[in-house]
Amino acid sequence: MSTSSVMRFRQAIVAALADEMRADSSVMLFGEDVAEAEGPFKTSEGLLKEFGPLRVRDTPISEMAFTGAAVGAAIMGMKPVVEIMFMEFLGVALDQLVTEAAKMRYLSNGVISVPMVVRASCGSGLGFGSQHSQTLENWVAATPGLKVVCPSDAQAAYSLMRAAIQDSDPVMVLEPRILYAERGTVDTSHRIEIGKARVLRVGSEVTVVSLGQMVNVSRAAIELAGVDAELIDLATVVPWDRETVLESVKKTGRLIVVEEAPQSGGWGSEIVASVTSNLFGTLKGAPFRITTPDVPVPYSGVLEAKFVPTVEDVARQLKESIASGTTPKSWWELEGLK
Amino acid sequence: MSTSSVMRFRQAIVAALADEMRADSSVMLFGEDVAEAEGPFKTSEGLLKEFGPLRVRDTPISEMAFTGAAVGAAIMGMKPVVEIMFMEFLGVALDQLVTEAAKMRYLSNGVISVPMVVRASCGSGLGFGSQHSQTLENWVAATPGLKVVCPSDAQAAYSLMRAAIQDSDPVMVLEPRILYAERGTVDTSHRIEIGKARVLRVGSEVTVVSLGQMVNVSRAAIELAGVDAELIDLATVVPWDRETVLESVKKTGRLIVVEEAPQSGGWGSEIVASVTSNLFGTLKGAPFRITTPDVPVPYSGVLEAKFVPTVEDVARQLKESIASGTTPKSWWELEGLK
Amino acid sequence: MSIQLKRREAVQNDEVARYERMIEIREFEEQINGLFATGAIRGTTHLCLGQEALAVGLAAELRPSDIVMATYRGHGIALALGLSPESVLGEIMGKTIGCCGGVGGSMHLCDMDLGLLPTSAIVGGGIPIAAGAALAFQTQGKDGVAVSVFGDGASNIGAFHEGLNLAAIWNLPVIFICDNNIYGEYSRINTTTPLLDLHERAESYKMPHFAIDGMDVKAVQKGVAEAVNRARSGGGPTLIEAKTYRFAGHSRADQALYRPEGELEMWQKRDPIKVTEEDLLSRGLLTADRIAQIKSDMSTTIEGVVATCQASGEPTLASMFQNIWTPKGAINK
Amino acid sequence: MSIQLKRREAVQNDEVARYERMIEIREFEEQINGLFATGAIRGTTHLCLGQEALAVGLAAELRPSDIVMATYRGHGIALALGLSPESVLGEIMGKTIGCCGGVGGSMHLCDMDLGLLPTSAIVGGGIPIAAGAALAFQTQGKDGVAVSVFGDGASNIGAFHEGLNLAAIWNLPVIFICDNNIYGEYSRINTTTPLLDLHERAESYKMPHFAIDGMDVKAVQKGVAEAVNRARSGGGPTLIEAKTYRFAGHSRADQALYRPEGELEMWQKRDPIKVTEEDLLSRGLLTADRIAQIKSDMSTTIEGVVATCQASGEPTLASMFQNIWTPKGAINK
Ligand SMILES: Cc1ncc(C[n+]2csc(CCOP(=O)(O)OP(=O)(O)O)c2C)c(N)n1
Ligand SMILES: Cc1ncc(C[n+]2csc(CCOP(=O)(O)OP(=O)(O)O)c2C)c(N)n1
Ligand SMILES: [Mg+2]
Ligand SMILES: [Mg+2]
Repeated sequence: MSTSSVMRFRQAIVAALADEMRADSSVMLFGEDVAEAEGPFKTSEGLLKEFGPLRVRDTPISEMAFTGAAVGAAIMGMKPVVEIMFMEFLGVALDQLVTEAAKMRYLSNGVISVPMVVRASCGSGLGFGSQHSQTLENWVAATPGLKVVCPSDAQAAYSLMRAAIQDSDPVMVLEPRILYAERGTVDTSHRIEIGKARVLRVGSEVTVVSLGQMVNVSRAAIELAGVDAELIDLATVVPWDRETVLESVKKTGRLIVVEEAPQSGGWGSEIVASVTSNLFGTLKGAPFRITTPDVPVPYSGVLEAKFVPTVEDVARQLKESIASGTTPKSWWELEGLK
Repeated sequence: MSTSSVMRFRQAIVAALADEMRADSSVMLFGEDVAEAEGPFKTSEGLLKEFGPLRVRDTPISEMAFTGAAVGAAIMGMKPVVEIMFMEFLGVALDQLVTEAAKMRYLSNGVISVPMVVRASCGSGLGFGSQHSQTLENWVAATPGLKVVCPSDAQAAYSLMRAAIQDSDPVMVLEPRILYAERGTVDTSHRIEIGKARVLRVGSEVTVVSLGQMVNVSRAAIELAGVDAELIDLATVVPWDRETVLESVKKTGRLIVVEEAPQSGGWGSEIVASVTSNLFGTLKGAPFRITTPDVPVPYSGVLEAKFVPTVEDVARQLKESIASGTTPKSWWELEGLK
Repeated sequence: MSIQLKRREAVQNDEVARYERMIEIREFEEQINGLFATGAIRGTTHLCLGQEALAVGLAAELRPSDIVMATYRGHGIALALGLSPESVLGEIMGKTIGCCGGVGGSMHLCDMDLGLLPTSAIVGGGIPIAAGAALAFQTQGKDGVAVSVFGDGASNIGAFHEGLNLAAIWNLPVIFICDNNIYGEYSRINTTTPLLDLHERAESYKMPHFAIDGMDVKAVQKGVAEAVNRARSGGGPTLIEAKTYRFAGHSRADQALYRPEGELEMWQKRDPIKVTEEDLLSRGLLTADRIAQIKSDMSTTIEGVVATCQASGEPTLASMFQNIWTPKGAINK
Repeated sequence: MSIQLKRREAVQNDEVARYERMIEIREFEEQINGLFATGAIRGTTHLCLGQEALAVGLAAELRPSDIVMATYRGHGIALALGLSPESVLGEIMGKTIGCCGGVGGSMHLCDMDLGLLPTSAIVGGGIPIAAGAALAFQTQGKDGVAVSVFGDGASNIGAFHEGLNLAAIWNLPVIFICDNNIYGEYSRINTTTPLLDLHERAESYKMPHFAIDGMDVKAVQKGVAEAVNRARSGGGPTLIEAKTYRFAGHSRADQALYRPEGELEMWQKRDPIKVTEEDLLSRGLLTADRIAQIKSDMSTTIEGVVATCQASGEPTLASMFQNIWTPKGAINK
């Protein structure tokens, strides 16, 4: 049965959690204020009430302990979902995810699986300042044994969350905080496989690969620029969908990655590097990334609005690059900053 | 006065620490077993004796506490050097480096500097298994406010350590553990600036960019392949030396990054992506990376020897790529693995 | 002497000034909510309503050369230490007049001249940093004292445990102040740890410890003074638990509906401002008229501060790119 | 029943078998040093010489369906739980016969049929994981018990603090065993924390706690049994501090020259093997002849194990690429 309805991104997360918890009694949720308070971002509304205090738990402020507890519980047959309120807080718990969870299967000769999910809100745009606004995919990216996904709309939030919970391996779900309030249509029967990118717009002139909150920006920029771009929401950062991206770039001959990550080394570097290595001879123009500048996320609203790639700036770079075949200057280079 | 002598990589570190401690009474060292025991890898031999227990201290097993203590001490006028015995242990302390230290200057309107150094041994090759053998540059790489260096020989170990201590900002020094015992000539008057790559071999056919223990492998591979390669030891991962690398690739038209990092997303992705974006039109062949496979570091000696790029395999890929202009297959693709 | 340092001296020297500063903080925090409504403040902010005595009592016992590492709930401490209301509110509003030029925000207040490190938005993150500041004092042979202020919730995080143990084994001149307002976000303390008298955790490190009445500025001063004396004279660290209460919610959106009935009202009976008023009245240091005057003056002052901050400029794009790296030769002025 | 489960049953049911297992561990660990010299073992390894009683006493009181999370110093616990010496030594030698097929190594031993999670090489890393295993038991309504074994040094790391508090507030069926052998690497406990009786740290979480004589297998059993009973019957966690001593250095290279004179000799007087021998002799369960026989038999056995492991194959390149992701539908068999 397919049911479509309009809901907010955060409600899609609630719905996915609830549907998985109904379907599988081993699914449980814990984290700071996820139970009684129903989540600092209201991403667990109604769950304590429906599933009770054994399966929906508030934790102390102890990210290391509860992330580690998820590892142990997952090994022993549960499917724990834990919430890291802001991605930065993984900085006090990273060990459990990267050095323990991701290696358990390897270190047990294939006997153990760790079907846990770590959810974390991330990204900028809401005035939370430099310690609460980063995207930190790099912390978890190059980790064999760990999967990383990042939804860009309510549908992806729903479908990727379900896929993450159903997955037998540890999965990190990055939730762009600024999207929580966005509405979208969610078809609960629609599945998105982990490792599959979403082609959101078919086009012939250039392939735009994007992720998270940058997907909307990219879409609007493509409209504004009036170019016939193919828009790909990468959706899964690890393992990313080489096939879909390569096929698209084979067709368009051009690649632009639009990302909310520092210019020096975000996830998009890997996409650009890999595509170039593979399709070098067939490219029509320089592949490049549109990123944030190499600065901490500023608090001021004026600055933060400019910090992430804007629709106007992405549109400019789209047009310029198609016209010239070379990499356009960033806005801060144009402004002579840095 | 220039003094050259042959010493081991780890002795070069000791020498650099000692010379800085003599030159500047605000330099201090702490970490697990660095004082009485003179360092688990003997990288602080003689320092307690010479500089006393106020400046050279053993810590409890508390990476978060002592890394954070370095932040506070650095702000208040000391120049602390802390040792993270194995890079993985930063997984329990990353917060202090990335989210606190790197942002202090920004968050104090430029009043505060944090002249601290975090040393960490890293990498594979010694049979320490999957939780003690990783290179994890990504954890610290895309962090505005933080510098990251990685010496590849005794000279670099000496010079980069001095530069790191003298630097007014937080610097992470990645020490390839397998190099500790290697000997090299150290000229104590030789300076290596942070942010400057080292051109170790001048060549015209291809630019090979490498780091850490892969530098020796690359050098030997270039010999074996008999190609006229320019060998660049990147030395600083953040901020990496765009100028030197771009100049070299402009000349050779080809770029190969040889790195000890997973295929999906090591520091080399950033090099390949950035060079391609900038020099697209001038490249003669596909730029690409030679990496480790996307697997946890295996313990078995037989497997570990094959895990990091070998001289033979790098030589093969060098020759193939120059001949074909395309990206050669990795050894595991050739063997039909994965 | 700067205005800021004069403001600091006032709370160090004069108990009426301390009372006035508490009023200032109260008035300041109450303005914040209104400013959210108008959209003048974005992001989030954490008020210290009801916890004014802790901020002021602490500032009274420290020298400007001592170091305080506080948290996102730091407006009161910043004001108590002497930062001007303009520099605090300006920062909260993201304006150039702010202590961080508007790039830091409400959770990151700083003034090194007054000994305030950039407040940390990471729970427990400041604990090891304060220990490190104390380490610098100790190594340099200075008699400075470092203070780390954090919440009850923070006492459950690893950095607390590691930081206290490190301070204990190194005998560092640092004071750990656990501001136990019974809540960490929306969770009451009894749901997150079985131990309610958090100062007892110091036993794990053989560290001196005690609880103080955080609603009484004099009790705060007395407790802090004891710990400061110990630290300054080489006696090492102390864990102080200040029993306080958060009169507002955790952060701006929070209505604090999770509080048991009557709890707020019970604590409001011990409102730190009331406690001090009664004391000063009873000792004839204030009159009811003077109190009314102070309050209405302060109200006017803070309204002026709001106006000043509203008139202050937005940061330039260039300021986003500044202060990431230290210019050569410009270290720790 | 598998040979491994029989080996486990033996230590559960028979005190002479427990003695024999202690001899096995002793003999096994002593072989390791020799194998390093020949180059048959690379990397590092952490012996548990002197700590055999803790391993065996623990295994005796647990069911195979209970869960143990131990550390890099895990050979003895693995053998005590029932892993075959071949699977342990094979792993240490990186051979296919090893419990992890040779890709794990000395610090990562595992056998889920016997309740041994992959031992962790991160100090304190296993503590929250054990709490999580207990969380699974609790949520599933099972009466399983999880055990975390870690060192004195580990009690200074954040994960210890967080893990114990979480277990306490959730009343989890988990036992925390702090193997206090007085050293963390080359540092004596008194240089890294002011508290020497580490079990007292449980007070910070209102958790039951006590110390046991870790050199006496019967004392270990008694203590573990008490905690197991509490956990299994819903009484929640316990912190046990086992007072032990590490007869060898921290890891292979370490000569342990930092030990105060006479300390080793003092503890050797309470060598767990001697303690048990005396007990069993005094109670007529063993004779001097039988002891000599057991020891010489074990020596032969372990020599055979070495030969078997040496003859075992090296892992194939393909095995490096296996067991990273779970094949579809193959979860937690
Ligand atoms: C490591 C970390 N985890 C979680 C948070 C989110 N968070 C911010 S404030 C807070 C509550 C802290 O409570 P407490 O320590 O009692 O301080 P209070 O807010 O009551 O002053 C939480 C959970 C954080 N900032 N950092
Ligand atoms: C987080 C972390 N820090 C440091 C280390 C390095 N290390 C390995 S064992 C060890 C000593 C641990 O001492 P203790 O907990 O007493 O256990 P023991 O070795 O005595 O059994 C240290 C510091 C580590 N593995 N993990
Ligand atoms: Mg609180
Ligand atoms: Mg120990």
